[in-house]
Amino acid sequence: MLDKNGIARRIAQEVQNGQYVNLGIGIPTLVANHIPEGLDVEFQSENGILGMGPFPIEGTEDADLINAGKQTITALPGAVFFDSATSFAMIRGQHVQLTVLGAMEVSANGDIANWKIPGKMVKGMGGAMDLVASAENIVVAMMHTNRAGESKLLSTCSLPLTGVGCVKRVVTNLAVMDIKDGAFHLVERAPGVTVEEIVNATDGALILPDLVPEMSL
Amino acid sequence: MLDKNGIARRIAQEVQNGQYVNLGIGIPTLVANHIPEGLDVEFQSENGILGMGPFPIEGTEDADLINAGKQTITALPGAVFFDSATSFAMIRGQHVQLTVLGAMEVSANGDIANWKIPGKMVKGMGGAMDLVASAENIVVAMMHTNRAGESKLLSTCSLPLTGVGCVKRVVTNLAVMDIKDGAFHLVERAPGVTVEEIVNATDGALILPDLVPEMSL
Amino acid sequence: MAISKEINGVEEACKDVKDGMTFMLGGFGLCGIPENCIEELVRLGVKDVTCISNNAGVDNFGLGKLLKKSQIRKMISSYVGENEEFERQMLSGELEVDLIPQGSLAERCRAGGAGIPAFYTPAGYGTEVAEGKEVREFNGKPHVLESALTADFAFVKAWKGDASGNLIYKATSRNFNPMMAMAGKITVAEVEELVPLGSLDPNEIHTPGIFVQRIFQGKAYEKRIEQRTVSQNK
Amino acid sequence: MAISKEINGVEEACKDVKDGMTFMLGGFGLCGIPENCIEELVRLGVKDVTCISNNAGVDNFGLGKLLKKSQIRKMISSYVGENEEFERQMLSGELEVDLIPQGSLAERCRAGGAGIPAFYTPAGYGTEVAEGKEVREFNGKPHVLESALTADFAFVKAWKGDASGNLIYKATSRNFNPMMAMAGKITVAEVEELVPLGSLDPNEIHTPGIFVQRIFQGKAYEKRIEQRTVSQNK
Repeated sequence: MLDKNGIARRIAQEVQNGQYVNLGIGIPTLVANHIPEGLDVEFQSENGILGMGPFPIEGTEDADLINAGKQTITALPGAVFFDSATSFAMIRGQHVQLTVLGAMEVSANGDIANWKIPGKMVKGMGGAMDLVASAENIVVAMMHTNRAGESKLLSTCSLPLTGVGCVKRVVTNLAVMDIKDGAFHLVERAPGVTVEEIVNATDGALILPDLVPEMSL
Repeated sequence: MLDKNGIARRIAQEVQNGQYVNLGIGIPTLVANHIPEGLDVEFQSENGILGMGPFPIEGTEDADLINAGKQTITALPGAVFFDSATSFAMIRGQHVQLTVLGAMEVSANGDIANWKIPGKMVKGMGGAMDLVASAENIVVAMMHTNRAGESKLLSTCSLPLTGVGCVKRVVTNLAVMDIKDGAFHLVERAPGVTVEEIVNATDGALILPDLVPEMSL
Repeated sequence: MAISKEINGVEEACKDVKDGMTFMLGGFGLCGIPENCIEELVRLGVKDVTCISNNAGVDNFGLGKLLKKSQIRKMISSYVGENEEFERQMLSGELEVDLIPQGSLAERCRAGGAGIPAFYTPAGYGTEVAEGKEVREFNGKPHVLESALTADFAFVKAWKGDASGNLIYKATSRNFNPMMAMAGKITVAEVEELVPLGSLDPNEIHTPGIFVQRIFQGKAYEKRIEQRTVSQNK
Repeated sequence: MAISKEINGVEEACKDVKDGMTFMLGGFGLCGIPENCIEELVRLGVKDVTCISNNAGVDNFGLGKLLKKSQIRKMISSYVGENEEFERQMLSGELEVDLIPQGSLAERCRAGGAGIPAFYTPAGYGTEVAEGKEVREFNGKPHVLESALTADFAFVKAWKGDASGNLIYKATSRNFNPMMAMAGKITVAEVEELVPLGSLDPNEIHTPGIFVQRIFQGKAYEKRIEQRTVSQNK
């Protein structure tokens, strides 16, 4: 079973040379720490930076330089700042090639819910609705089940949607799943996790291949 | 009767303190030469400058610094350069308060034609269609009649339109006319020009006031 | 020759704000917010206002201050997750809230400033955000019709500015400020540094002065950091 | 870490252009046009192309060179008044021409790059430009629905650029270049000066490198002036 950093490490394998990548808040942010040396990748943060670098050395934080999670960051050589309209022009115009974001629920037809629990919690969608409606390549990073132990991979989302039919791949603490033809397709299992555990933790339709390789991390 | 510079001088009286002004090619360009000292006015050129100054001193021309008429220009202190989308955001968003442009025909209901003579001449509309569709305050600068001696102030335009019902005021070599309620309203006559001459040179419905003052230039 | 927008300070900048008006406020989180203008709006006690702002500040800073004094009737935002008082007012029904996708918010402000009354975007299709809105397919993909936003006042914060209202923002404090500057009937710019006319390079200006009606040099910027994150010194 | 777009030169930049493609070309008149790329398109003899460009060059320079060799099947422009060969080809029917308002052209390119399939504008309402297009009233004023433009290749010209594809334009040579850079499936940027990565101030960049796929330092810029106008030395 993977921890959050493990999920991030597995997702880092999805990143290809030459890609512009948008990482959401939470587990997705950790993906940046696991990009292999020598891979040319630039991180976009939708509040207005391309070429985002690591957190600043203590004492050099700049209140004017943050990411979409409101964390202080740095800018790498070749970085560029821009306004929010230009930022979403990049996203909506599909210039950002890979989007990684968290979710509360994902359905077997690729719907995603991650912004609202009616009557309980409403933080807002931020840029997530633009990201999922636009990106060609969306990877969801999340735990396979919620705190109550219920599956977050469902046949239909119960929470208000963020986007419809958009998620292509889900990486959880238990498995890598592809979504196509209205079903989850098990691709890999996390180290030490059995297919049975994954089946038990998945509510939506699940297609099992003959052989399910363990992730190599 | 006014010459082109006279028309420009009269139009300069329309310009108010604190206005952003777009001047078209031809007579309108000359208006800049007649703005009274002490009036704070900035000229916008739709190819991407605000704060346009006079032509450069010989030897200092810069091929990268032109106006919409492709003439070499200068930039005044406080000037700013921008792209064409931003330029037309200023125009379409009604941030430019006064537009002066030339015309081949103007009708008594405020239609204007200035971009095409079917089968004979097609230069294109450039920014004129955006300007006339957007500006609150449009002044047309033109000769009262064409080279064949025919009136350019008509009941209906015969040429393809640039915009409908948009022209508020016309300044010609003979007169200042306002357009409202489907008619030209004579406001002033050019020095030495009689009301009869203006009536004879105007094809569209023309309303005459009891007294027609001569322009003071 | 240049048109001057320079005024004496924040009191003159906000002198004619009125109850019930719609305001736009630049900033992302607490980054790039018009601190001086917000303080003045709190001091003036203007109420029943609609605020268009990506976020709603935190409990004791930024728009949170207006919220605490119940001056805001309606918020139009994309993300409000940092503010408990906000959540309380919203869930209790005291505060009307319109949550819209961040990219649509940015583009709707730009559209308002650019004279584009409406445009189509894929964002929000199939979600409650699209309810009651026209949906049309382009290139085989459904899109939602979104309308322009404008405001009685837009309050923006820049790094440098001149008397003409030309503005330059620093780093990611730019965010929503340029589009909101375009969309205000009256746009008030507060800047950290008001520089002499002609000292800004005309190639480097982010907001052309034509979009700004009032400008002044702000005071005592706190520039609070919401998530101070650091790397270990190597 | 930064993604490099640097290539060897104009030949590599244009190596995969094909007959029948759609090109966008930046520039206003002869100001800010991609001179090197135009020369290469002439040399390659690519034909039946559609060119989206505000103007069509002059008889012996800029796009006029492609026109003269009859390489262009269709022009999408706003103003073509400086070119006799253009007028001849258009009136004889050899050249298909789509003239559209300059602001709509700029916004349609931006929309193409920004994933906005269509938007409403007042420009052209009641004229032949609006024929066959949807008209809708907003705020009591009729608007025309205009669609996004994209291109197989966008050729843009900047003043300075870096290997990441970040671009800075000089003065009014910016014009259509930034929007076309956004709207090209492959965007080729030729620059007067290719500077080392990290030497451009990230606050001052006009076109973020994400919009650019290929960049090279151009050669032998003529930068012709169409209307050399001067003031008398005082």
